[in-house]
Amino acid sequence: MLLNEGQVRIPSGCAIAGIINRQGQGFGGGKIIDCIANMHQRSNGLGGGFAAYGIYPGFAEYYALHIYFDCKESRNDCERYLTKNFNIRLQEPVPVRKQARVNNAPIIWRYFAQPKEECLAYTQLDEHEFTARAVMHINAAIPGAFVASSGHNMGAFKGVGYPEDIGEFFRLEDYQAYLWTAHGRFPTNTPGWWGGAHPFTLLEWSVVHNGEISSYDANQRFLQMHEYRCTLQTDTEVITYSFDLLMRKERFNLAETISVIAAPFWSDINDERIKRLRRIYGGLLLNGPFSIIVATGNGLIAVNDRIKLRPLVAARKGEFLYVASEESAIRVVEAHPDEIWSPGGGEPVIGLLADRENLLDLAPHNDSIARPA
Amino acid sequence: MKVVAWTEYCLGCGLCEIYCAAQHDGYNGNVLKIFKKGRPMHRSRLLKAEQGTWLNTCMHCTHAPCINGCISGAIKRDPNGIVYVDYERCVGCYSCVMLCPHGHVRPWSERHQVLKCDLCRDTGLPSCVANCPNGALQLVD
Amino acid sequence: MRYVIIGGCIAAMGAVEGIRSIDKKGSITILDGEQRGVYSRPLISYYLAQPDRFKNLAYRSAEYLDHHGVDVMKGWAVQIDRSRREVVLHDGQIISYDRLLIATGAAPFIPDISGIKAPWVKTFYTIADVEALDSILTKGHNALIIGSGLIGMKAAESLRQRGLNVSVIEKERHILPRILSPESANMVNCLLNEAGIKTQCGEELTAVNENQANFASGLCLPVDILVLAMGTKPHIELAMDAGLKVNQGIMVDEYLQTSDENIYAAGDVIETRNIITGTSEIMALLPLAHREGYLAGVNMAGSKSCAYEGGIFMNSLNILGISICSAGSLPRAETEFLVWQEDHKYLQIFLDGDFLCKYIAVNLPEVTGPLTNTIADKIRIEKRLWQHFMTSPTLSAFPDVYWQKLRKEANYDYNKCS
Amino acid sequence: MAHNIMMPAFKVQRDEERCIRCGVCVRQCANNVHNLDEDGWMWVQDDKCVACHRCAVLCPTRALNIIEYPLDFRGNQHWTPASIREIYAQAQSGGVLLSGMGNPRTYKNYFDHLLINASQVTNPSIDPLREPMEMTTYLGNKNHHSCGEKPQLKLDIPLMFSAMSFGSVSINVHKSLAVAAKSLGTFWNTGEGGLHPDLLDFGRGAIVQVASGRFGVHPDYLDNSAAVEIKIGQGAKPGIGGHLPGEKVSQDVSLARMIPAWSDAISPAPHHDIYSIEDLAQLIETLKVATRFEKPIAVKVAAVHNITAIASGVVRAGADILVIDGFRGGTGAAPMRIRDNVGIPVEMALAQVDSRLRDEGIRSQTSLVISGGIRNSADVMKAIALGADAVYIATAALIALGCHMCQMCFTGLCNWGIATTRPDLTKRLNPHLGSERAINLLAAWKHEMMEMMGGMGINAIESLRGNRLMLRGIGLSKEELGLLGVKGVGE
Repeated sequence: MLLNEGQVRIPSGCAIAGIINRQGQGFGGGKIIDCIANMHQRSNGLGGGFAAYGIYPGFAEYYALHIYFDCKESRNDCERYLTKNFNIRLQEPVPVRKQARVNNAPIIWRYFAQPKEECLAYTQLDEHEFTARAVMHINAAIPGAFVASSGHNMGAFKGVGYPEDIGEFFRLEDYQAYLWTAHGRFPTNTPGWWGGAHPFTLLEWSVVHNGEISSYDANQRFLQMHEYRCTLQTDTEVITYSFDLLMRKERFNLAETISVIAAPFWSDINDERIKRLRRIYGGLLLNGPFSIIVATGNGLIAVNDRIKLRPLVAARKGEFLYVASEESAIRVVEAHPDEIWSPGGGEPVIGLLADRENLLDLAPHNDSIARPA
Repeated sequence: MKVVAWTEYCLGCGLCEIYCAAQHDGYNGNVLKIFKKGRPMHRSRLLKAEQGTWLNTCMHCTHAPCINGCISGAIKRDPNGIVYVDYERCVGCYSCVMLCPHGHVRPWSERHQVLKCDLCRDTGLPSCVANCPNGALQLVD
Repeated sequence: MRYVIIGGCIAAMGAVEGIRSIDKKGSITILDGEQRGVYSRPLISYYLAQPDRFKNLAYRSAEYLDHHGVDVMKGWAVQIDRSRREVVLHDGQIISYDRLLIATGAAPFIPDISGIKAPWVKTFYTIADVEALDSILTKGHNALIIGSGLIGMKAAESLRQRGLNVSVIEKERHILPRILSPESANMVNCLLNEAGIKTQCGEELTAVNENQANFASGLCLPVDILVLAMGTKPHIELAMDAGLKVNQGIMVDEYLQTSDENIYAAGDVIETRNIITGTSEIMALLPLAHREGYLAGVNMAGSKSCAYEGGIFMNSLNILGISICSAGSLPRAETEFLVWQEDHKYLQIFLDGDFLCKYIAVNLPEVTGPLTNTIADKIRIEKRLWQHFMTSPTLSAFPDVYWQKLRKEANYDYNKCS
Repeated sequence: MAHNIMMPAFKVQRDEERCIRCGVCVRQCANNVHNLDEDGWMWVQDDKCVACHRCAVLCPTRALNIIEYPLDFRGNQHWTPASIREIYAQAQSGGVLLSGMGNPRTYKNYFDHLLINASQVTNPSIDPLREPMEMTTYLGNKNHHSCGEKPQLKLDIPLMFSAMSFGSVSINVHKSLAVAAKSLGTFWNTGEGGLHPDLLDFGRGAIVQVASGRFGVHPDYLDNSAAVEIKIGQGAKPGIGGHLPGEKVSQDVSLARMIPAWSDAISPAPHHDIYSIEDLAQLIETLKVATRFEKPIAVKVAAVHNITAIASGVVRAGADILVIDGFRGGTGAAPMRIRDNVGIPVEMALAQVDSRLRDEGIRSQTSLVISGGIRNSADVMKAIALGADAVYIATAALIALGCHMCQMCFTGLCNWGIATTRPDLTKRLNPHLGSERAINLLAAWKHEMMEMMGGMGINAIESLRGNRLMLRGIGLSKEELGLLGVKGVGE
């Protein structure tokens, strides 16, 4: 019998796409659906999904939890846990439309919530860490419940099916987001599970990814030491946690983070600090073929593995930045970009909102690593 | 070109002499044949002195005393600088033996001629070098 | 530059090689007085013994001469005109030179006694001599060799090989007087007798009659062929006539230059320094002739840069399987020596303090190379080491200091070798 | 003592058709097995033969063969010929049985029960001939909060030459390995016998050992090194010390070890200043201070039953590099009973220790190096995938230098010039050739490792480290799979 995500490691090939308006102007989901639909053959109908940023401006200060339930009992269990730990401003089903090619959908709800003060005080965690741990608890310990996304003012919409059908199912044309990413999946040994579709998210992070990471076990065992439990056994999860560890916890900037996950060759590293980073975080080097788009509320970054074994194309038109697995996927929505290029291995394409400097606007850099004078 | 012998790595096993003998006189390195059917006459000799053992071999000197002292012009230098004996001409006067500072040229008494290293010039890498088990012999320019 | 060499033997060949090591273009002319091409005199005994096998006595091949651009002219020089730098040949031809080398060698000494001109009295020095001997010898006849030097012994050997009854007569007290010591001569004498060569010492030839040779002691010996091997004398007449400085041989400086700056001399015709005794003497030896020729050639072609330090006496001869090697000289009459003897092998070394000055090796040629070189290079080796060596004279037992010196001179780096 | 009732272990067969009486075998056998008398009569003393193969290898006519002595005992599964012979030997000598090299018994070899993965269509394999393939690895404390200050060893290939002391092996072994290590961009280990003055230039490429005997340890020795290794235990003889017999303590050895010549060199079983883990912490700190915190400090322990707890303690005591030596690890001399019955396989120890250190969150404070019976590049790959940072080899290196595994190292009569200090035998190992052979071996392994990594779709060694998904176990019980942390084939 085939096992689901979380029970077995599932490699998959994929299509990815991302669009950002750097001025933060929202636009409907139609564009990203057209984009990903154009790469229909890169998926096999076993998974599709989107991440949208800026869709809940009215609840911007709340963690927006998109949660999938197998059944009513799971929802009850989960809500009991949530109400114990969070103040919930609003809870409602995510609106969907019936779609002939999308079947076996779980019960899909969203919750706008904030950790309870007393819980934070009791655990002595900051609210991000508290929420992240809560998400991991739900995924690991509450049967039949799965948190699809958990960031502020953003959401993940994913399921089993071709991405364009999933987009229609979730009525994405009704949402206005300044940043969309999309994923079409070609897994090779899963029956297809809604929770296992991509994007993979944690808090504000969302990741879409194409490829199979050969270093998976080395990466996940490294992350284990930093208390990440890779329950889904997918590459995307590992990538997300790597970004989370490096940027949120260790507070490295984008360039430093990229120099870890797509490290330059030893022979090309001149900077002692980057050498040191590679020595320490060698376990996080993502080896093997991949192209990924990592997004937060601040923008997106797209990057290839260091020897560019997977496709990635980027284009710019005015305030819009497009990235996708194929050039045609960009041309279909923007026939005449100002600039279009194929980034090299390990060379990131960065699209941040005009007023942001980092993917995560957080406290100063990690200074536990000595910097050269 | 010449073979240099390194006392510090010479084991004294004597394989150089054995292969030297087998390489010449048409035996093409067939050790068994020359020892069972032929008369093994090696050119270079393994010496055992205070400082250890080493193969006493020809330096193919630039001003080779053996060439200059040869009464019949039998000792010659080939275009590669290899000093060899022309057995058509050697009469076995042993002047070369008397003149070789290395004591390398030796009498071949049964033929009334002399034996000396010709660097296996017909067969490539000198047999002693090729068969030294410890790299104690090296061919140098 | 035009080089002319009078004489076409070993020194001439050395000179060609010496000249060509510097001057690849200049013309070289060899005046071959014997008109037999460039051949090696020591080979004549082998020619006599086995005329078929040793027909070709060439010291260097025709291709070799051609390759070195040497023009061999048949003819002998009768006069050197130093002022015009010209050589006059026997047929009146005149050859001009820029540099001249006199390498006229020597000729057999013939005593002035009665009957010496008889047709069966021969010398043994040139191809012509061999041909003359060959034409008269008959197996089973009696051959008398007068003189037991190198030439006499080789003549004896070849005649013996041709089946004649051979006796060697020496006027000194033992055979090979300039090479052997009385002790070693005794041994060699026995070996020679075993090999079928009779010897007689202390006899001086006084007259030669029909089928009979008479000696000072009254001894009379029957004889069919008599070979004179009583030594040689250098061909110095040409140099004397030209007014060059001459003693017993032509006098040259350390650059082999005669008293005329354009004329050099080398080989058996010159006087050389014996580096053991320090005296100037005639050292008619093939290896020295070659070396002198070579150095003269280098000095003729270039600046006078290669000094000749002199030579040592050295001889190696094989007589009917008996190998005799000797080198060096005795600086004093009474010189300390060590002897080793086993079966038919014999080694005698003479020590002058910590220096080896002479050795005599009979049937032991293997160790003679390093011994010769020890003498020539004046390598100091302590007496106790010699004593050790003489307990079993093999190359392995040769004093280590000698090998170390050779090794040091070679000085290779293992890593830089192949 | 009466007549020895033990028959020879080996039989030397001489093909008389082929023997040419050249005497090479006579001259080459330090055990005097071969004799050629003045009549040209060749005779052999089988009982002296140790099957080192020197004579057979050098015989120019291949006239020699050595076989196990064919005299059979009556078949008995319990009283094997070996066990009977051991009793004969002890009854004759009254002594402890000694042996060289590692545990030769038939215990399960876990390396041989692990298979390596390769990429197929879902991801591409990488061609090492066309794409860069990084083998560089760093050893040392990589704790992310302190790395800036902690010294590291840079290895261009995740392989080092393991500790073999001068005295137990010849100076030419040290020279060969020192030159090879330098050329390969890795390190060699002096072992506990100090550093020979000829090799001072190679000190910077050496991991110098401090063992219970403290042989040759002085400030310059520590300074002139790449790293310092404290040897607590050795895989071949856990729990016991060492004994270099006086006859191997030549003038040179005495100089390097700083002990009188021709006297026995005894390494005590424990370090007499380490009677508990905190004493080790003090020694580590002492060595760090002595080397001005410029060099990583390694601690080498034998793989034994409670290795995880020991490893955890050693890491927490401040070791920058933890070396675990398995029971296949070689030695110059070990009591046979210890060698054959004490210790555990290094594969198991490694898997357990790696997991334990990760569970404790201290894996990054130390680099894990394993040693003991690594035979080929696949073993190296498997070790790294199980969690090792690098691997030490010694026996494999000696075999590359000519060792024929006769296991008689303790006699000092090594015919291959390896485990000896006799000058005439030592010269049989030409360090120029030795280093070339060691370099060739590791270069070959490196190529193979690159191919295997490329097959896995990995182009940097750090992505293989602890990547146990790249392994599958074959012929292992569920329990063994669990202990190794790998899945079974087909899973």
